[in-house]
Amino acid sequence: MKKKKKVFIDGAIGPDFIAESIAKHQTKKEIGAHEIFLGQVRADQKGTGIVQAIEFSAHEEMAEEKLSEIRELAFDKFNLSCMHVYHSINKVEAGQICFYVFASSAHRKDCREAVSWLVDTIKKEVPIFGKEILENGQHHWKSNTEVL
Amino acid sequence: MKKKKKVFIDGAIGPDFIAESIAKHQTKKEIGAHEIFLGQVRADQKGTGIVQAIEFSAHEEMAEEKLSEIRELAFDKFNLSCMHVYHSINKVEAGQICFYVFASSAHRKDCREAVSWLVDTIKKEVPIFGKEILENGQHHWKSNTEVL
Amino acid sequence: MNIRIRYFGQVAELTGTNEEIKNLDIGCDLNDIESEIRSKYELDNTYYRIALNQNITDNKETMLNDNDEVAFMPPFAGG
Amino acid sequence: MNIRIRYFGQVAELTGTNEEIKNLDIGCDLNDIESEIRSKYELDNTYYRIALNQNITDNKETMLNDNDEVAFMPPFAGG
Repeated sequence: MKKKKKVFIDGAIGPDFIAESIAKHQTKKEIGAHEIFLGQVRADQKGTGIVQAIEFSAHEEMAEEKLSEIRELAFDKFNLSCMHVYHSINKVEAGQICFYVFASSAHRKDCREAVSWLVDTIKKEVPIFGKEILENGQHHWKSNTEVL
Repeated sequence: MKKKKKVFIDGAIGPDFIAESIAKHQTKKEIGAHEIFLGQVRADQKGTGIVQAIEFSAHEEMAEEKLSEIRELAFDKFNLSCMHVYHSINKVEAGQICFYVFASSAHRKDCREAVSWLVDTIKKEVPIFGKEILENGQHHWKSNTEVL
Repeated sequence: MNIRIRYFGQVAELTGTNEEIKNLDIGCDLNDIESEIRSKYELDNTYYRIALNQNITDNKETMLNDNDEVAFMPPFAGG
Repeated sequence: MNIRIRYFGQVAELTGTNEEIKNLDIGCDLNDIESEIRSKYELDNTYYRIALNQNITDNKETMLNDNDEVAFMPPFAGG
């Protein structure tokens, strides 16, 4: 039975939340390197309007199961001390953070490669959906197949 | 005349400082991705003792000049919105953060590659020195030529 | 047998619902249910993949069992 | 001419000082000053590189000028 960790955060991921999770690792004195990726909602032009927010939804049970598999694979592939993944659900305004990947290791190579692999794999394999709300009241469905 | 940015921070780099610098980027709505590297002082075994802290020193003028060149090169090589580099000077305890590299871009590839290149280049080319203070009162001089 | 059908993202927008329960005859496969849903909600021009019990599958000949979950999922957009 | 000599990290520990000013004859090069410092502080088994006016150089035949800065720097350890 795999342990499921909390993944989804209601709304934007705040800088304070990130600071707290960094601070928690200061007791782990075998760690020499942390690598962090943050995804931020871009105010892109989409058709006739500009993105004002993204409303995220997900197949939550499947996403958590998939993330738990991805997490296990990452611990197998890379020599990591810690790994954390958070994604927003519901509305996140442009300029706010919706995706947070954090890995820690003794040396920088492991956490660097892990974060890069985690971000790419999660974008490709985890069932999260995004409705881009435009300023003109219209919307557009975000798709990771458009830009990789 | 190149603009020199503040690089050196007296003592450890606090999680709150990192949170503040993340928060400052939430007005930049063309940013879609932030990549962050944090170097943390490891309580390594060195000879007969365990590292308790590192006392950093630097040729500060040369380091700032070098970092300003590295920063310009990074803006040429990668398509970045922002880039920030901070390094501790003086004493940093094991478990605390001594090195902070932050890059932001529209898409993840640019900031990811930039941070990777920045961290490697700064470790190799910037005149910063580290005296590892061991718990037994002895010390050891850190060298980036030992582990790359 | 009862099959739980779930819709996500743009597909849910087109179906107007997040889920429904269908009562099907034993012996039905994924093809049967997909054809019914495609024509009911006019999904012919919509890109989606199907997950059977939370696993993406392209094998539409898979036989369905009572209480299976069939999810219609548009392109992923996490991150 | 006056040359400012600076020591860093482990080299400063061995010399017991961070910097000193040397008065040298015109025509001296980096070799001259390095030899003097190496023997004065017994640096033969110490790894360092030299920066002349904040640029690392391996060309020890470079002639020195008044007010030049010569820095003895052990391996970098940032990060």
